[in-house]
Amino acid sequence: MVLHAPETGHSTLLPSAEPVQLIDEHGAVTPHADYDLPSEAELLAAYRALVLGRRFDRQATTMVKQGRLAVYPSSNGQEASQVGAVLATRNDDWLFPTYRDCVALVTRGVDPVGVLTLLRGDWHSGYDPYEQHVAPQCTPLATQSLHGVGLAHAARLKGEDTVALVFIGDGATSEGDFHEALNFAAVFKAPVVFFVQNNGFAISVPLDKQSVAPSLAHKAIGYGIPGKRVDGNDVAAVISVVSAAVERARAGEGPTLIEAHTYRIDAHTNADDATRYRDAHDVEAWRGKDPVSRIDAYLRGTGALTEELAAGYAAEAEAVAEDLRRRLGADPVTDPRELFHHVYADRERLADQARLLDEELALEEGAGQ
Amino acid sequence: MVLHAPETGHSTLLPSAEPVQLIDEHGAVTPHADYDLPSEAELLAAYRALVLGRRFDRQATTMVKQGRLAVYPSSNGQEASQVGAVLATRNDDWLFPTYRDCVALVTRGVDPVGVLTLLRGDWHSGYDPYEQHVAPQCTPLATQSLHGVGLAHAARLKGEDTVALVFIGDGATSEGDFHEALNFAAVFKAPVVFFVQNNGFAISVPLDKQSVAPSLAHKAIGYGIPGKRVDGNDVAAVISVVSAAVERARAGEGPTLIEAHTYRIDAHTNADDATRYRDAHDVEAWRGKDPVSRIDAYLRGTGALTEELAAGYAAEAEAVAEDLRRRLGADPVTDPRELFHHVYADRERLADQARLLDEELALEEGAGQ
Amino acid sequence: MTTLESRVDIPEIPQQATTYTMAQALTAALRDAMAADERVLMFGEDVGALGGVFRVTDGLTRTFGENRCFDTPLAEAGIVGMAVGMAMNGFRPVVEMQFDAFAYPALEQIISHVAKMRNRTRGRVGLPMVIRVPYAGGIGGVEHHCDSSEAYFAHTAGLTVVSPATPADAYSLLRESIEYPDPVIFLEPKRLYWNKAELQLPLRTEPLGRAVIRRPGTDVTLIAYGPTVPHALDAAAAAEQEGRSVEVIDLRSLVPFDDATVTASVRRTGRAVVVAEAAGFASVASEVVARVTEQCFHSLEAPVRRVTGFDIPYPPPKSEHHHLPSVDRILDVVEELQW
Amino acid sequence: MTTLESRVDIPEIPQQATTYTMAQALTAALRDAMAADERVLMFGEDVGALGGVFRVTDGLTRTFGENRCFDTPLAEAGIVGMAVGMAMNGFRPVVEMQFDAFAYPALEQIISHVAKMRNRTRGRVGLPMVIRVPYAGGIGGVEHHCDSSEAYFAHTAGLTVVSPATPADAYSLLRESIEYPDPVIFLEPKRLYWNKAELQLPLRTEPLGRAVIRRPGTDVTLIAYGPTVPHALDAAAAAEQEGRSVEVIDLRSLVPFDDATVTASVRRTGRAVVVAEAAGFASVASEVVARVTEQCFHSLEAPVRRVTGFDIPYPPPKSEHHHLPSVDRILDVVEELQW
Ligand SMILES: Cc1ncc(C[n+]2csc(CCOP(=O)(O)OP(=O)(O)O)c2C)c(N)n1
Ligand SMILES: Cc1ncc(C[n+]2csc(CCOP(=O)(O)OP(=O)(O)O)c2C)c(N)n1
Ligand SMILES: [Mg+2]
Ligand SMILES: [Mg+2]
Repeated sequence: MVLHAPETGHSTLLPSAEPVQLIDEHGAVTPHADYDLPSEAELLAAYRALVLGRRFDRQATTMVKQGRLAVYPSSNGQEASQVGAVLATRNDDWLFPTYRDCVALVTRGVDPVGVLTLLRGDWHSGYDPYEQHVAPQCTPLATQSLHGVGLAHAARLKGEDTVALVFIGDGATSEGDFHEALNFAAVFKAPVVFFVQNNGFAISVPLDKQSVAPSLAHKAIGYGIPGKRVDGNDVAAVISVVSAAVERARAGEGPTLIEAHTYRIDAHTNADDATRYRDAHDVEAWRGKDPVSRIDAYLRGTGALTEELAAGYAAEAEAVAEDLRRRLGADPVTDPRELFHHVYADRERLADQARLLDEELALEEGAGQ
Repeated sequence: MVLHAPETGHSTLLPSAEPVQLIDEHGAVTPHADYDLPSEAELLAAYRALVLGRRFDRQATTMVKQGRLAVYPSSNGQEASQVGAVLATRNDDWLFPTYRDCVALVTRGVDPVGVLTLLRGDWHSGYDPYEQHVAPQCTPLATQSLHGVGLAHAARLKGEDTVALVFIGDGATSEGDFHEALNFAAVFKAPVVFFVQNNGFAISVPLDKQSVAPSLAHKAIGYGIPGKRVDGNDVAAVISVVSAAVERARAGEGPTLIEAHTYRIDAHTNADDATRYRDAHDVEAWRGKDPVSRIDAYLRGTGALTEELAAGYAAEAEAVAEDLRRRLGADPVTDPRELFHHVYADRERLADQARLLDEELALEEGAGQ
Repeated sequence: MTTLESRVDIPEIPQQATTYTMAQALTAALRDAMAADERVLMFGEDVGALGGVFRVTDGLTRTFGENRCFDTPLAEAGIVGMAVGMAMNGFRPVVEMQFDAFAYPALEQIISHVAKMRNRTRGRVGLPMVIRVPYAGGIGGVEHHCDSSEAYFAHTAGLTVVSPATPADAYSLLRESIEYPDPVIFLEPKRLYWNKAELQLPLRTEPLGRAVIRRPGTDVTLIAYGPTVPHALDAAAAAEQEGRSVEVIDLRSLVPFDDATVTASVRRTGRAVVVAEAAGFASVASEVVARVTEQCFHSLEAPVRRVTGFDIPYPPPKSEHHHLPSVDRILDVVEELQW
Repeated sequence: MTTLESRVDIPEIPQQATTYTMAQALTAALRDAMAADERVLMFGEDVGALGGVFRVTDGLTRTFGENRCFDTPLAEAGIVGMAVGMAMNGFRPVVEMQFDAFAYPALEQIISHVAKMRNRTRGRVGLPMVIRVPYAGGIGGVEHHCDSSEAYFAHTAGLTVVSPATPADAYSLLRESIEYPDPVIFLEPKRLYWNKAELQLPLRTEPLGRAVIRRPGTDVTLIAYGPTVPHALDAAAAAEQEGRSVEVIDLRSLVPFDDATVTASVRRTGRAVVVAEAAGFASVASEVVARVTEQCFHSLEAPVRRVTGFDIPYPPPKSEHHHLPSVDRILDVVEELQW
């Protein structure tokens, strides 16, 4: 029987039975055969990013309650996944985030107000994707995973060693586009890392109604690529596992699928009522696995995190929050004429319709004077 | 780490390293630990269906050359897959075929002219799906797999033990709908068997440009369902492997993904030029694995297939061909007014437009007299 | 246990008139339809425990069980494709697409199968199913949550496309859509979900396929549907102040299109303006202009005009009011009708 | 090896006039575009070794290598989504959807991303890409191979939609589409693939966005595009026999729409008929009727009429001629224009 697909070495494509963990929920090191603990400097940087990310997230949550944002999907509980994954990339690697990944973007260095522009509602995206190499946050689920594949394959054709890091949720793995993206990436050996934040829910739908696979990472072998599982609340493990996948991609060895096991502590968004579909006990259990406190405990234990350093990070975080309050608190200045500016490169194409709005605005302004 | 998906027993979801084979290309039995050889009666029935199916396929191929069909996608080389899969089902199990599966339909007992109506071009489908429990042959790739899941889940809700057998090609496994169908079937534990005829090509695209997975059956574990591989040119193995999956589904244990390794001997359709993308040598190699000759050899070896029986089947096959020549050779009678009859249950809805055509036809008929 | 036997007996007795929002009227319609016919099922994303992001399916799983109202994995083609198979096998599925733009992954299933199954099978397989789509804007939603997608469906032969503008019609049209022998795209104007009316349920309004004159008038006909009906009515009221008698038609059903009602009105008034929220190009509004003009040409005092969304992607929340047809914009166009 | 450096030097020198079918003209356009700009890539199903089921990509892989013209796995959303990412990263991808109906799996990517990327990103990310779609019928194709899908695209703000009717336009419009800064849906009328013309390549015809008068006339304007242009011309020739002077406009570009050319013509002739193969309801033809009427109302002697496909799924091969706009049907409608 002649087969068309390679037959060998595929047992290495299956994920481990347990997610990789390097630091447990109490801050103790849990050594792993395949993955080293990141350096102290890396972990300190991760700690700082977690503190900043969490403060950012809390501030955004406050501001959506104040009506300053149209909607906010919180990252609370998922900060280690987002921070760890971003810190595993180079700044010229591309991120393909969803609406949920605001902390990832802040970690990459996108201006927090730019990150929240979509959710404030003055424009669909608030930053230049080429500046920090971050695609616009994506709402239609799983669609961005294909863009990541295309961008990564393009980089390879250009001889660049850029990697694309695709963020996606557990629910979105059910969409057809996710399947097509994994397969295209595998066939083209595109330098992509698919990073699934399995936070247990797609809005109200729990994972066991989404998939009955042994794990989401088990999907990888169906595309001939490695699947990995990581404790998504352990920033050290996330950095290590994602770094290995990114370097593998960079070296031309193709894509990896990573499932980060984490939990969304808040409701889906401020508009959601999570009590309808989940138990307060579950949330409490996950609070015990908090992604910030364990690395805090670990770094204080090694002595790397001094009171002084911690205070410095806290102050930085307060500054981020303060800046958000100020800049996001101000009403955005929008120009309705801009509605016609970016539909086509050639603005003349909508000139007639733009004129109608112009006339109305002129009348209004006239009336206002 | 609390996980949401079941953790146990998933190694049984992976397919075997080699496709299941029960009779080799020379007609010798190759015993298998997990699968028994079907009974002699079953194998004789399979042999008969293969002979009929092949004759049907050859006749259709002739008739497309004569311009009696608009197009014909041949099953030549894949008869054992189609015949074996159908014979593994009960007559009230539903088939969800593609354009390629004409031999499967003939085996189920659909009138051969009904099977070819789509390809002759007098209507989109030529048989009543409810009569033989066969969905209309499907052209948009992979879409029918979801219909199979829905029908099967519906049967289960009604308390019926019907199973849906979804036919699909290797190429079509790349479509998003295939992924969604596998996942829905798995989550709902729907009684579906997904039967992939991996014939090595999607038109001109070889499998290694379609997937780099160890095998297509390896996709199953990503949905938490068993994946199986079978020698698709060995009708005995196909019957055994599909039967086991059908019975598993019937017993309420959920779906199975089966990959049948086979080969399309003819071009994609009569309109295709296969010399552009594959080697004559490869075709020759596969001719050596012919699905009919091996079971012929085996049954003659056991003495079950006598000259007399063989002659009887051959005569039956000639009768099928003769009937096709006669009925398909006649020009179909079509009524253009029918274009408006089935768009909606309420024919009044298109009455105005139908009237326009009526008037034209009346004029033509008037002119014709 | 089989669903088809587990009929839940919720008697359909007329109740006291009660205040219903449009969303609640839809819930009531689903509940009554499921009680009346055990073949009716409801499924989609978050329609079970959560009751839908707009709470339209609230309580259905509790009342009818997990087999009759259930959550699916997150995949719209999957939801619609599964509904096709269930409809083939005797059920009458109602599925929810969570928001307008999230029905797009299902477009292949809708265009190539839902719309065509009866025709492909020469009348042998009908698909009684309803695809509910909360659509259009005006609620401050971010991108992909406010699309007016009706043109894609209305252009596709084989589909029936309706959109209620009142709680009563929401109830009645949904009941009728569920009973309809062919697939119905049921477009729910999100913005009107919280509009209220006193209803005595069950009720039936005019049949599917019929347009309704919501306000009679003699000078000009405003033709609206779904989210723009209230605007048209407001514009008519404002115009009255200025001495214009404006007739307002609520189409209710885009496909089939009620030519008789629309044409009779425009022949009487001699002027017409179509008001729709979708981008105007190659839209349902274009169709209305085209067919009204074809049929009423010699009665027209002025060209039939359109007030629609601009030909741009739906704007961000802070700017949507500049895009949406407003009362002023309608009045301006009415004034331009060469009086 | 990097693609962007591996520029293939095929000089673009004017050649002797040669006979080209439309399909060959498209191949030449792709070849010349790939030679001229190393950022141009071609990919899709069967476009490599096979050269496409219509042979439009014949020889491209041979000439430019596997990195510049390649087969993908069989998934249309995948193809289009991948093209989005490649366009974001400096390439100018051209992708082929094998047949009209097989672009439907990509509709979500097209509507939610391809059409909107520039706008979503406030002008920062443009997507110079072309989606080639062989479309429409008349070739005896079975179901799903003959759809006229232009309305779905034309209604979607952010897309540019063109369709050539001659080999020269096929070449020129495709070159221009590839050079265009925004995504273009390039609709190729399958039926005209084998139509021939003498061409001296490279050539450029009228710019994208411009409609062209293919035959001047004074009594009535026929407005057609893509597959119906030859019918309109045949009808015009036949009408001449009967003393009617018929002007024929080939739209070439559906979006943007060339109001100036169309309006000037209809103002002159006072009568117009739109001829299109797609189902008429909420179609591009509806739009043409609507805007011509809006803009030419007082010049019109009769309502603008449509000759389109019926509002039915595309018929089986043996019946398609009853569905397609025929010369007779066009002439009948012309006769009804209240002369
Ligand atoms: C194609 C599509 N369908 C539906 C939605 C509506 N929706 C937004 S978020 C969401 C749940 C996503 O769950 P998951 O992928 O697990 O991500 P999470 O929100 O948990 O981060 C849904 C259904 C959407 N955005 N896109
Ligand atoms: C959605 C869709 N895309 C493209 C096509 C065109 N097409 C028809 S058959 C085919 C190849 C299918 O290959 P495979 O699934 O392996 O089945 P096989 O023909 O080999 O039996 C293609 C691309 C289609 N029918 N549907
Ligand atoms: Mg989730
Ligand atoms: Mg194949």
